[in-house]
Formats: sequence, structure tokens, C-alpha cells
Amino acid sequence: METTLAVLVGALFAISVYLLLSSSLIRLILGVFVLGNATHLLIFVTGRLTRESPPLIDSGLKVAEAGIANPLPQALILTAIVISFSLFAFLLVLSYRAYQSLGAIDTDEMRVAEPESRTPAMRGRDV
Amino acid sequence: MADFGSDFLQFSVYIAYTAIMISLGLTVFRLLRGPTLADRVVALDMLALLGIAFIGIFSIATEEYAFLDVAIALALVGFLATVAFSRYVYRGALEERRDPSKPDEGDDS
Amino acid sequence: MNSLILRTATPFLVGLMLLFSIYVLLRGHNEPGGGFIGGLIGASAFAIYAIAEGLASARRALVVPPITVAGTGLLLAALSGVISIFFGDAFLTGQWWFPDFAPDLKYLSSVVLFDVGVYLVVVGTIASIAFALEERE
Amino acid sequence: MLAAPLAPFILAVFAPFLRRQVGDSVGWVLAVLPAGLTLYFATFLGPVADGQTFVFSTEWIPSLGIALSFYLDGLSLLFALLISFIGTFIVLYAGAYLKGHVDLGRFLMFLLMFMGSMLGLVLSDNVVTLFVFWELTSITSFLLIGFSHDKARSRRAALQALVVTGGGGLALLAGLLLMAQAGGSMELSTLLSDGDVLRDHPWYMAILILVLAGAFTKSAQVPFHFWLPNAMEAPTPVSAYLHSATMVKAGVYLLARMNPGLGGTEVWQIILMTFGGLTLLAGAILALRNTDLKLMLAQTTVASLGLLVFLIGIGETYAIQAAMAYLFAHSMFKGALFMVAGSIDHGTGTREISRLSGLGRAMPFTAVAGGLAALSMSGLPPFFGFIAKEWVYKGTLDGSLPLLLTAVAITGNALMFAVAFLVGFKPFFGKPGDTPHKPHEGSLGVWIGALTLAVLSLFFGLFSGISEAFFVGPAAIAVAGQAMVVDLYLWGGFKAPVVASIITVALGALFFWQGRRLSALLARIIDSLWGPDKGYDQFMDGLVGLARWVSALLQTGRLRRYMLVTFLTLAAALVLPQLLLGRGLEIKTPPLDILVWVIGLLAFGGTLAIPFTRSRVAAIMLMGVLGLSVAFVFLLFGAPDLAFTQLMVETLSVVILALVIARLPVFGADWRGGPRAIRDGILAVAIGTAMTALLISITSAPLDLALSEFFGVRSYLEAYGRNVVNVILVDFRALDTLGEIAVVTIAGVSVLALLAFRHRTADDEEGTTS
Amino acid sequence: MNLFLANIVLALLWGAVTTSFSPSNLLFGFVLGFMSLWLVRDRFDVRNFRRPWRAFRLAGLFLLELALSAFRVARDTLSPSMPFRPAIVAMPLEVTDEVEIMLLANLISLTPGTLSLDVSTDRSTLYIHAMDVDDPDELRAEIRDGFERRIIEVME
Amino acid sequence: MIDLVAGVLLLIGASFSLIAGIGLIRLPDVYLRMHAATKAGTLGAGLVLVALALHGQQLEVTARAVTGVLFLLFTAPVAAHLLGRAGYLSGAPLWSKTRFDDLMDKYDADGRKLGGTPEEALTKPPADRDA
Amino acid sequence: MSDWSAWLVVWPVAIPLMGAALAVALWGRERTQITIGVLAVALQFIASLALLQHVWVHGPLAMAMGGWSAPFGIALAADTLGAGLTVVASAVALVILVYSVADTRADHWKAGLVPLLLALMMGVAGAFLTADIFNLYVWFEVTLISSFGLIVMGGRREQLDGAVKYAFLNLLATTILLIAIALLYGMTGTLSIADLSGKVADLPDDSPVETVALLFLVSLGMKAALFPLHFWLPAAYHTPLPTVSAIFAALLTKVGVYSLMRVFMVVFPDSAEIARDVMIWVAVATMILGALGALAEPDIRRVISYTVVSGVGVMVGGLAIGTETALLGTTFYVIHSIVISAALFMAAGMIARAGGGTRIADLAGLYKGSPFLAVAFLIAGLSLAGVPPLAGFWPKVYLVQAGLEVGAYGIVAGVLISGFLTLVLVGRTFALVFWREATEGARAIGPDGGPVLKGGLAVLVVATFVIGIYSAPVVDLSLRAAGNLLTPAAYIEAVLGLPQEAANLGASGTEARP
Ligand code: NA
Ligand code: NA
Repeated sequence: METTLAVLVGALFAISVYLLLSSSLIRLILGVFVLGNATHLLIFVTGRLTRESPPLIDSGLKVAEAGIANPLPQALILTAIVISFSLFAFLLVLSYRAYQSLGAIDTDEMRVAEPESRTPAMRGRDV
Repeated sequence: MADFGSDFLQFSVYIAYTAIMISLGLTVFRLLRGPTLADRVVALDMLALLGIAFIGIFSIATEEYAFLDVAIALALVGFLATVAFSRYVYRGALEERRDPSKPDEGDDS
Repeated sequence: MNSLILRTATPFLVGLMLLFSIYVLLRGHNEPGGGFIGGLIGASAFAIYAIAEGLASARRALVVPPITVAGTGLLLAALSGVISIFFGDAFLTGQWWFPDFAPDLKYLSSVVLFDVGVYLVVVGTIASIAFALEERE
Repeated sequence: MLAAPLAPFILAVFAPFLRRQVGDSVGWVLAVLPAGLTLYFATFLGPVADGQTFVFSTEWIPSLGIALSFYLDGLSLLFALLISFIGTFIVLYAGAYLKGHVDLGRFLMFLLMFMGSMLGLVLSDNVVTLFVFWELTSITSFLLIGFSHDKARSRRAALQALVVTGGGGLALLAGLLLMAQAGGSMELSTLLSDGDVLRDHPWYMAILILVLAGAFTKSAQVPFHFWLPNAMEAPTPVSAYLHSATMVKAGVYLLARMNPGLGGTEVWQIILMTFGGLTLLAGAILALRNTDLKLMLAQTTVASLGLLVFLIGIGETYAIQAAMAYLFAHSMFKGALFMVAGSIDHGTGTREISRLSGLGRAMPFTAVAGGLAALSMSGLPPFFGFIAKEWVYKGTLDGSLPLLLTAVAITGNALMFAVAFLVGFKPFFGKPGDTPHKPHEGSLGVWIGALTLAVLSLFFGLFSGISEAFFVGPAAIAVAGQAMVVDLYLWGGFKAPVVASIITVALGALFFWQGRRLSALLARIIDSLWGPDKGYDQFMDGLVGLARWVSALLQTGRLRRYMLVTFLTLAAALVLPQLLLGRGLEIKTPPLDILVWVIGLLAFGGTLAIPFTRSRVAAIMLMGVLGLSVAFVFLLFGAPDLAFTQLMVETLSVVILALVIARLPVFGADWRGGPRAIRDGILAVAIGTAMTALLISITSAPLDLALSEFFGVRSYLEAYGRNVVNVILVDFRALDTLGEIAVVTIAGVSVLALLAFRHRTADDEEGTTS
Repeated sequence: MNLFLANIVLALLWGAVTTSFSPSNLLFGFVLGFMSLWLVRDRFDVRNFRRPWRAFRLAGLFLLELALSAFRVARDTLSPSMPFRPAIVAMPLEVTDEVEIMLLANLISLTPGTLSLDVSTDRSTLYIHAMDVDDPDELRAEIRDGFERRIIEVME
Repeated sequence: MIDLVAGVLLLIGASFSLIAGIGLIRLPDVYLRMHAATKAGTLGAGLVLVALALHGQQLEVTARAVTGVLFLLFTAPVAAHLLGRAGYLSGAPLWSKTRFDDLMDKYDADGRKLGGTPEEALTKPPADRDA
Repeated sequence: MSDWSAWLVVWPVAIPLMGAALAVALWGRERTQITIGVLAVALQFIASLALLQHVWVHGPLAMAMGGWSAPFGIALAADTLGAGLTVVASAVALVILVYSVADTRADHWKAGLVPLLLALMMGVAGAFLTADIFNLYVWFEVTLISSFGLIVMGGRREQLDGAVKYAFLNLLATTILLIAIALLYGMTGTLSIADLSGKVADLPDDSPVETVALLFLVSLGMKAALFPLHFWLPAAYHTPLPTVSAIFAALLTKVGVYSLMRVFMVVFPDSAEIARDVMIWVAVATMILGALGALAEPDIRRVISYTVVSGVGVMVGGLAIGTETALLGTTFYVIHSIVISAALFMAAGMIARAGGGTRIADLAGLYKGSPFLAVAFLIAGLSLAGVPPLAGFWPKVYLVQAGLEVGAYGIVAGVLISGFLTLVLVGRTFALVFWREATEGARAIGPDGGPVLKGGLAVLVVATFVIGIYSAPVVDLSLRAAGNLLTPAAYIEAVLGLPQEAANLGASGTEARP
């Protein structure tokens, strides 16, 4: 089963990489979203997969039954999901503000911090 | 009778899964196809409903009722998503009315 | 959003959603749920409230600025970890209290306090982001 | 002893303060310290002459065996005395020369710091300590040369000196550390006590080249000779100090010091003789080419340094004695001449040789000093310069190619003879020339140093026994690393060196007589040639140009390029071990689980459509599809909490996304042109495939589930929770969650910070208080 | 249903979903319900609704309508010729209270075949998109005599 | 027996979900598609939850399932109203066979106010004004 | 866990956390927030000093969070390296914060500067002190999100542009880190760094340890700004408030370098051959290209940004060599770089005040008006270039020595060449900005800042001087840190040897639930 999902994870990584290589801010955001999902699935798969037995201790039992799904990766993914969500929210607002201020959603056109024209004012010898 | 009942339930589950999956495919198709923004929002709304149905079926199939809350939550946030997108469409429409000369924000027809 | 139907439905919906969110929060220790999910549901409730009633009412309903709620939640979570110093335990060690008069109240522990902190953080933060984004208009 | 090199630093800090307190006579106050140091070092003259050496050591970095250790032998004592003695007069001279200058205090501060650095350098026994002071001389001289920083030429000269000597210094550091490692000690006294260890070590060549790089840059050997004359931009006290007795001789000191350990090999001899000889000739010719007094002196300094290196390279007994004798002589006459040049500049407002004549009457002390020093420099008896020159010829005649070496020395000396007369006599005789100021003698501080040094040149020539016993002799022994007989004398009979001297004088007179014409001719030839000074400019231009080119290539300012490089790196990281280790991958056919496949297909199909849809909203909603399918996967594999969270989070993400993206403009399909799309696509697929392979390879081995079993057992019994995942979150790994909610809160704060300034109008206003 | 009643209902619901009707748990549920309601206190101006049993009749009517027209919609959707004739129908309202209007509009929307699009700003008219309109007056009458009347009965 | 009933409800629910999906594809305009999604879709999901409520046979499960259904029934029409109105305002076209449109020109210029329709202005049968 | 001293390892994280939470809760009251901020960082400094003292005397100190000892729970653990860096980081942060109080406008404080700074400090301390690799990821994210807020503080166009690049690239970096951690878990089944130490060594030969190690190198290298993953740093570091640049330059890349040290010395001590080989060459490239980049830049803040990159190469170079001397050099350099990067950016802020901008071509003649600034800048710059006897000299000596010992001549050459380039850079920049005569072209000259700004800068400059003159304490600390890394037995023992307590039996006075 891991193999099937490993293929899905790889496919999602590929798509996110393709999106992240775009120069459109919107697509970058989409890429980040896909990347996050791919990563969460990857963590899930590294914990190995168990069908349909959530890590809950049934009432009446004191310890978890054998064969339940591995709870640790689930907890890790939960943490990771929350974190990616927070960062994602920030990225979104950042993109919006960047567009608002810079007037571009094409990152190729965002050249305020690192301006295009580098006509050097001075030669190396000049002091 | 009990045996038949559970067999029948099993059978229903399979049929139900199949139906939901087909419907999911159709819904995604509509989502991609549009043509209007409202169409896509309808598809999204539908997606949430199918999700609820899926979780319900899954809960029955696995007898794991812990998933039920997930379905309820989905009903709630599915509503939120639809409201938000409706608002998006609504605002776009009002904007358009206020200033028809402004080029349509895209592609999102 | 200027809609009679939505505005009329909102109090019922939001009330239910908040209740549901607390239910999910408190149940989390034993069933799927917990502070984070509960917080998301609670935040959704506030989002709907804000959409239906406008930002001003939503802010009024919360009384304090939403980011304050988040800060308080974070502080609560941190303090729930620090209190174990008074019991000679390590940071974040769960402290439980099972009072005799209410034996099935399973909520009196530092761990639940921690989860409540999580809940407040999520509600406060998401509400604060959503409100701030809406502030523009 | 430890205090000796440190005292000038401490006093330096107070120099500006003292200047404010005592005014322009500050020089006299500060000169007390070097004078005291001179006396202090003089007390060692006797014992050192008796063959004693002194080691002073204190812990500095005890855990690494780096000590602040000083070593006093003939060589270091000679240098220490020169530094403090000449330093005394320089401080006086500077105080008088820069009288009224607003930054005099600062200048004296730098000067004292420089003095301390120099003392530290020549006294250091520990290689690290030595290097510390070595670099300090570079830095302090940078400040001194750039003192008149309003002039572009000063700045250039200062930076040039820093670049050349600093660069060489780094090579020296490597050389010293290599040497310490090869010799198994950080102490020079230990390292040099058995030179064969170093000479036979496989690293010998490397050590040699690195150390020589340091010494040659510092001592302005060809092709690094260009910085020294440029440094004449500094006020004359600096030139007089740095370029006569001290800084430039640091390289010579280093070579002399290293001689017992590194010297004596063929490669040492060849390199030193070649570079030294070339420097001697180049410096002497350039000296004649120039018409500015200071520049002429500077070039002769280059020549003298060349001569010293040349002599150390020869390495025979007389050559080493000659080196020390010449060094001693040079310090005195060159120090004097620089001060003379400064005095002339001070008194007339020009240093241009053609405009200077007949100053003898107006500036009598300066004239006497100049004349005496010039006689010593020209190597005429009975000045000490004569003895030194005699010994030079003794040394060259002792070498392996006596005729060639002597010819080189004669040529160089003859040229310097001419320059000595041009500088020391020409300005004072004849009809008074046309100078900017009316010539006048400066105050006592201006000429006292020059006069003293010039007189000493005569004194030590006349009393050669003193120089031999206390200065040259012990130093030469220290350099040779073995005992030798040193016997200096003015007249040793009519032998080969005397003949060489006579040739020198004759040739020198010729050069002097034809000085003008020769100078003009040389100027025409040399100025048309490419020289290392132009090369320096080209180097700096080239360096910055290269930097800009590299920077433009890498730091394109385009996020897309950064992403591309990052992903190429990631791809390399994923593929490299596979290529290097060549492991295969065994893929087991997975069981056919239709539900998983269908959900997987839904996720894949929905996501795949994202790059191709033309609609923003469709793209956003497709993310919802992805989120939903991933939630289904979580559900299928027993992760209700995950499915729960995933659904909630994805929905809220999509909602916020809609809220924000509604405000972003048109989007259109992802068109990036054929080749780019193919390139990006290949990279994307490569990374995806590698990830899949990696994941399969990892998951095909069993996983140790000890942690999860622990949680399963303890969750209810000890943490009172039936939802193991939640218990992990709020108890077993609560610290993660604490960090996580901090992230959430701070994300909210960050968004508020982002939005707080959205209405700013003054766009580029900095956020600092006014 | 006043706030207190709503709070009681919420407390019971709490008991049901947490599988414990113990006093402490119910009290806890009540407190939670109170807090939830307090947060939305601004908008909670629902007047008493006095005849709960009539609500059941309304629910029954709704379920019946739902079942009947669900079948029709299914048939229409699947039939190859798509034999229906949609229209947007204006429907004058008798109910005036906003809760009543909301209830009516929602019920109309939930029953297959009709969809409430909007309420006029003066609350006089409800605009309905219907899937198959033969006679608009008939549709209006059906709603007026069905859902609308029942709602008035419940809420009056 | 309960399994049987649950199974039947499941099948009906799933069928409605499927029909909703088909409707979403087949139906000619967005309003009609909304009928499919809001009604058939909600019905489908609701019935599955009811099946679950029966199948669970525990008060807690049933209570939660019923709560879920109530949520659905409460939210679906509100969402449909908002979306329908937004679609109409944004000019989503009506199917060509739509018989008439009483909403036409009822919104004011900026789309914020909606006028009512007096009794006498109502479209009367047989429809003579086709949209 | 009756030992109260174990809480020492918690306070450096918990104090800024509670401070940040309190500051958020008191939103809008910026005066109170500033008080909280200064107090919290000061307390963090004191706590970490106490921690270092404890570690120095008693060896590595660990505490099991929640009483669940590693590998099951998360342990916070301090060895000399972690504790020492926490001390230096919080000390420098305190200076920067005080400087910032005088330097930064009130509207910025109102927008949440204090909670962001405190969260950053919490993240940094967490990263230095955690003994759990996933927890490390969490602290990275805490640091990252607070840096996001800090970098956009002020909302200038330049900032937003820089922040976009910074944010996307750094997000990618932490995601790759998360992937690497997950894969490591998938191989070993554990997350405790101490536990991983043994488990990784026990892995079968055919497990892809090398690849995972390379993924760690890529992700942590990106955080540290190693070539060719450094782009985000020169793209963004020059844009925010001067004090934000200062704290970023001081701390962020160091967290990356520290984590590389921890991961490669403790988790992969004997594996990851390929990664180590790669590390040498990327370190060399980083040193030299960073210095070259600095030479190319026309803006003084970007110049400084690039020198930060160059310094990362030096630090990682030592790690790549991995001997005691090399790690000594790396640790020393980390400490030095924390001080000096902050000082340089603070000086740049004051240059902007005095010269009206930061474009080198527009600056001139500041020596006359701002002699203090000139001296401070020069000392800081020379220390950066590794000129003795300033602090920057010593680590280079040790790295060159280490490189010569093991024959890593690339590193030796890189250190020396980058040192040379930096020397050229510092000399040239100083000559242009301070020495050059002020012409009409150059901007108006204003005051360089009040006593607080000068005092803040002076503290750091004096520190780099004193550390240079009297380096023995830092050397001893770094040596001990290097020793801890090379033989992590004590650290592992401290983390894994904690007693497994039943978290709540008895402690709270109640019985286990029936
Ligand atoms: Na940094
Ligand atoms: Na650095």
C-alpha cells in the first residue's frame, strides 16, 4: 500500500515543483499548498500504513489494541499541518500586500530590493 | 435475516462508494469546466456534500463512529466555503455594476 | 453580506457551531478532536458571523481584540506547562484533578487547560487574520 | 619586557586626550615613552653582546598553548632599538611637523600604535603572536598612510598598502601555521633551533613560498614594490618611520629571523637573490626616474630592501654581516634623509628637486643633516654606510656567482649614490631656487632627529667597534643561527671590495652628472610601460568586475531562478548518492485497493489540473479537491484526527485564499514557453520520481514501532486519554504543540504587522526614529 | 423559544453527544451553551414560539414535500429530453417577521424543484427559481397554503 | 432489520448523490445545477447520515448524526440562496428555455437593493413573457 | 523531577514564550510591551548564563518534557555548545533590543515588534536546546514565522519584495527539513537526537542514509545560507529595520549552522561521507562567493548581508573538517559572527542616519562628523576580515590549522582568500564611506544617533575587541563544545538516561483514575 501512496506523493511533489518554478505569485502559492499536502502524505507513509483502525483506545480497554495505525506520525502531521497553515496564511497576505505595493504578481518584475539596473557607480580602483 | 441484512448493507456500501466516486468525478469535471464562477461554487458545495456522504458510508462500513464528527464539521465548513465564495461572486458582481468599464477580473467567468 | 436570510440564520448557526467547537475541544482527549480542530470550528463560526453581521458586530461579540485572545491562549498553554514546577514535576507534566463531587467531569487538568489554550490561540489568530483582511473596506 | 610593546598601545589611547590637554607640544611629552624604551632596550646591549638571549612568556590561550612570548636576541634587539630610538625622534618630529593640525592627537595615536606593533613583531617568539603584530603593522600603517584622507591619492595608497601587505599577511599566516605544524612547536626559538627539521620536511616548499609571500609584500619586493612609493602620500613623519627603519623592514626581519630554519637551501638562495636583485635594480632606476624628493627616497628604500633580501639570499657569513650592517646604516641615513625631505617640504612648500637649490643658508641644520646622511648613503668613508657597502661587496664576492652578484650590487649602489647626492646636496647648494614659501628652518623637533641620525651615521662609521660589538655582530649571529666572528672596519686594505667601491663611486658620479637627462629618459620609457601599479588598478577593477559578474549571474533578483537552482540542488542531493553508490530499487507490486486508487487518482487528477486551468477560482477549488482527497486518504488509513484537521484547514485555507486572491489580478494558464516548460517539467518529474523511489526504499524495510507502542500502553493508564494522537499532542509531545501554537499566534501577529502599514504613503521612509 | 429555553436544549444536546446525562455534565453543557449564546447575544432577538407541536406538523409537511419532489427532480434530471420549463417567479409574502421569512425561504429551497433566490429589500416579495413552472400562480398558491401558512401557525 | 433499512437508506442516499452529480453535468444553467446540488446532494448526504444514525444504534451516535443532518438542512438553503443571488447578480445566464424572469431589472443600479413585486405586476399564466 | 536545576534548560525557552504571549495579550500597549520585551530577554540571558554555569560544572543537562523521557518524549538538553550559544544569542539580542528602543519608531512597536522579537528568541533558544529532531523543526518554524513578521515590519516596497523571496525560499527549506526528518523517522523509528545517534549507525548498508543526510544538508544548508542555496539572504537581509537586520544576521544563519553541527556530529557521526565531501566544497564556494558578492554590492547593507553568507562558509568549513580544532574554530566563529554581524548592521543603521542613505556611492566624509562610528565600523569590519587581535582572527587561525592538519587545503585556501577579499572590502568601504571628502554629490550629513545607539554599538565592538585580546574563555568554551560534539556520550547519556517517571502518579496528590 505504501508503494501506491509513494507514487502519489511523488506525483504531488512533481506538480508542486512545477508550480513553484513559475514566476506567477499565485502559482507559487498554489505550489506551496500542494507541497504541504505532499509532505504531510509523505510523513504519513513513512509511518507505514494500516487500514481503518484509528489509534483510539476503545472504552473498556486500558491499552491500545495491537495493529492500530501508528499514532506518532499522525501527531507529527497534525503539528505540521497547523504550522503550514499558519505560514500559508502569512504567505497569502504577503503576496497580496506585495501585489498591492509593487503592482506585480510576476516575480520577475519584483525588482525593488534587488534592482535590475546595476550600472556601477564606481570602478574597483575608485576610493 | 441478520446475515442477509449485513450482506445487503455490505452490498449497499459498495454501490454507494461507486456512486459517490462517480459523482465526485462529475463534480470535479463541473468545477473545472465552469463556465460561470457560480458553477464552480456549486461544484465546490457539492464536493463538501459528497465528502459528508463518503464519510458516512465509510463510518458504516468500518463501524467506526469516531468519523461522524468529521462529517458534521465538514457540513459546517462546507457551508463556510460556499458562503465565502458566494460572497466573492457577489462582490465581484457589485464591483462590476459600480464600474462596468473596469475590465473583468479575468478569466473567472 | 447584505442578506436577510443569512443574517437571520446566523445566530442559530453560530451558536451551534461554537457549542460544537467546544464539544470537539473537550472530547479531543478521548475521541477525534481537540483544541486545534475545535478552534478551527470556532474560528469558522466567527468568520460566518463577521460575514453576515459585519466586522463591527463580530468585534463586539468577541469583546477583546482577537489577537488578545490568541495571546491569552498561548499564555494559558505555557502556564499549564509551568505549573508542574509546584508539584516537583518536569515542564509540561500533566496534572489531573478528579474531584469527588463531579466524578465524570474529566476536564480538570493542566492538559485540558493546555488544549483550551490551543483552542483560544486558533480562534484568536484566525479571527484576527480574517478581521484584519476585511478591515480594508 | 612584556610591557614594552604594549606600552605604546596604552599611551596611544591617551594621545588625543593629551593633545587636547598640552596642545602642540604633545610630541615632547609622548616622546618620553620611546626614549624610555630605548634606554630600557639599551640595558640589554651588554648581555646580548655576550651571547645571552632572553625569553619572556606569559599565558595567553593556555588551552591551545598559544603564549604571549617574546624573545630577545641580537636581531630583535637591533630592531627594537632602532624602532624605539628612531621612534623617539619621529614622535618629536611629528609633533613639530603637524603643529596645529586638527588631528595631530589622532596621528600620534596611530603612530604609537604602529610603534607598539613593530616592537611586538620583532620581539615575538610565538608564531601566532608574531602574526598578530605583523597584521597590526599593516592596519596601523593603513591608518597612517590614509591620514590625509581628503586626497584620493592618499586613500588609494592606504588601501593599496593594505591590500598588498594584508594579502601577503594571509599567506604568511598559512606559512607560519604550516611551519608550526611541521616543526611541532609554536615558538620560533624552538622551531629555528633545528632548521633541518623544516628544511627536510615535505612541506618545506609550501612553507617557504607562503612565508616569502608575506615577507616580499611587506618589504616591497618586485613585483610588489609599487605600494611603497605610493605610500609617500602620507605625512613625512610616517614615511620617515615606516619606510626607513620599521614597517618595510618587517619583511627583511622575517627573512632574517627565518634564515636559520628556512634559509640555506638552493631554492631559498635562488628566489631571494633573484627577487632581491631585481628589486634593487628596479628601485634604484625608479629612484632616478623620479624628481620628488620623497619619491626618490622611497624608491631607494625599495632598492635597499632589495639589497637586503639579496644579501640574506646569498646567506654566506659576510653577506649576513653585510645585511645587518646595511640595515643598521640604512635605518639611520634613510630616517635622516626622509626627515630632511620633510623639513625641506615644510620649509619651502615643495619637494620637487628641480625647484630646490641653495637652501643651505636658510636651513643650516637641515643642510648639515642632509649632507651627512647623503654621504653615508652614498657609501663614502668614514661613514657607516661605507662599511656597510664594503661588506656588501664582501658578501657578493663570496657568493656562488661573484661577478654577476657584484655587478648587480654595484649598479644598484651607483644609482643610489646619485640619488643620495641629488637629495642630500643638490637642494642646499647653488643659487636659491623659486619655491612656494620663502625657505626657513623648522623648529627644533623638525631637524633634531635628522641631525642626530646623520651624526650617528658618522659616529658608527668612526667607531666601528661599537657597532660591531653591540649591533651588527649579535644580529648577524642571530641571523646565521650560529656563532661567527664579526669584525667591522673602515679600511681593510686595497682589496676587491674597495675596487668595487671605487667603480661604484665613479659610476654614481656619472649618474649624478647626467641625472637630469637620465631621469627624463627613464621617465619616458617607464611611463609607457605597463607596471604593477597600473596592474593594481586593473586588479581592483577586475576583482570588483568579477564580483559584479558573478553576483549578476547568481543573484539575479528573480525568485524563479533562485527556485530553479534550489530545486536543481535538491535533485542533485536526491540523485547523487544513487549514482555514487549505485543501488537498485526493488518495487513490490502493491495490492489493488480500488478505493485507494480512486482517491489517489482524484488527488492526482485534481492537482495535475492546477497548472493548466485558466481560472483562479478553479485552481483554488482544485486545491480543495486535493485537500479533500488527502483527507480521504487519512480517513482510509485510520487517521480521523488528521482527516478532521485536514478538512478544516483546507477549507479555511481555501476561504482565505479566495478572500485574498480575489484581490490579485488576472492569472491565465501557466504558459512559460516550450523549452522552459520542458526543463521545469523534467526537473519536476525527476524530483517526484526520486522522492517516490526514496520513500519506497525506506518503507520496504520494517519500522521500529517502540515509540508508538509505548504511547499505546501509557496513553490511557498514565495520561488518561483514549485518543492516542491527542495525548501525544497535549502530553507526550506537548512541547511540539506549544511551539506550534506559538507559530499560529505569531503568524497572526505577523499578518497584523503586514497589514498595519498598508496605508503608508511616504513609501521609502525608514522605520527609524528621527 | 427564549434564550433560556435554547440554553436548556443545548444542554440536553450536550448530554446526548457526550453520552452522559449526569447533573454535573448537564450543568457543564448548560454553561457552555450559555457562553455560546452569549457570544451571539446581539442578534438573538427570536420571539417566543408557542406551539411546538405545530412545528412537528411543519416538519412533516416538509418531509412529504421533500420526498415527492425529490422524485420529480430525479426524473427530470435523468430524462434525456429535459422536459422541464424553468422560471424565476416573484412571490408576494404574507409573513413579515425575518425568522419566518428565513424559515420559509429555506424550506422552499430545501424542497426539490424550487430555490429561493432573494427577498426584496422591503420584505414584500420572495423570488423563487423553479425548475418546472407550468402556472406561476399555482406555484404561489401551493407555497402560500403550504409552508407559509404552517409557519404562521407555528410562530404566531 | 436495521441493517436492511440502513442499507436501503444508504442506497437511496447514494443514488441521490449520483443524480446530483449527473445533474451537475447535464443541467443547462447554473440555477438548475444548483437545484441538483442543493437538493439532491443534501438529500443524499442527509440520508447517508440517517442510515448511519440507524446503524450506530447508540444514543450518542444517533444524536450526533441527527445533529449533522440538522446542520445540513439548516445550512444548505442559506448557501443556495446566497449563491443563487450572487450568480444572478453576476449575470450568470439563464437557460434559453427559461420561461420568464420576475427578477429582471428588480435590482437597483448598484445591485444592493432589491425591489418588491406588487400583486398586479406578477407574471400570470399562461406565461407570455419569455426570458 | 525534583531537581529544580533541571528547569534551567526550560527557562531560556519558556521565558521568551511567556513574554511573547503576554505581549500579544497586551496588544496595542507598546510601552508595556517594550518593558516586557527587555525584561524577558534580560531574564533569558540570566537564565542561560545560569544554565551554562551549570553545564560547565556538571556536564550536559537534560529535562524530559512532561516527564516522558526520550526517546518517547521530547527532552530539552544543553551541552556546552547549546548553552553557550544561547548565552551569546540572548546577550546580543538584549543589546539589539535596547538599541532598538531608541532606534525604532513607535508605530512599529505598536505593530507587534516585541512579540515577534521574543518569539524569535524563543525559537532560537529552542533550536539550541532541543534534543529532539522534530522539535527542532518546530523551533525552526517558530523562528521562521517571527522572522516573517519582522522582515515586513514597516511595509516598505523594498521590504515586501525581499520578504516574498525570503518567505518562499525559507518555506521550501523548512519543508525539505521536515521531509528529511520524516524519512529519518521512517528508517529508525525514533526522533530523539540522542537515540538517533545509535540507531542511524545500526542501519543496514542498503538504507538510503546518504540521501537523507544530503537532504539535511540541503535544508539546513539553506537555512544557514550555504551556496548555492543562499539566495534568500542577500535578497532580503538589507530591507528590514536596521535592528531587525542585526538580529537576523546575528542569529538566523547561526541556528542553521548549529543544527548542521548537531545533526552531522551527533546523528550522522560516522556516516554521510558524501554529504561531508560535498560540504567542504560548498563551504569553500560560500566563503569566496559571499565575499565576492559583498565586493560587488553598491549598498552597504547588502555588503554586510553578503559577508554574513561568507561567514557561513567559514563555519561550515570547520564542520566539514570535523576535527577538534576545526569544531573549535567553527564554534568560535559562530560566537564571533553573532556579535559582529549585529554590530555591522547596527553600524549600517547609524551610517544611514548620518549619511542619509546606505548607497556607498552616495556616502562620503562621515569620518569628520562621526568619528565614533568610523572607529566602530572599522574595528567591526577588521574583526570580520579576521584581522588580529580582534575576535574574528582566532577562529580563522584554528580553521587554517585544522585544514592543514587533515589536508583540507580547499578550506585553508577558502578561509584565506575570503579573508583577503573581506579585508579589501572593509578597507575600500571604509575609505569610501568615511574617508572620502564630502562633495556636493554626497547626501546631507546628519547626526549618527544618540547615546543609546552609540552605547549599543560600543558594547558589541568592545566585545569583539575583548574577545580578541582575551580569547581564552571563548576558546575554552569552544573547545568544550567541540569535545561534546566529538564524544557526545555525555549528552546522549543525559538525554536518554533520564528516569522514566510516571507522569502523574502521586505528584498531584490524586489517585489514578478508576
Ligand atoms: Na543570519
Ligand atoms: Na556570519
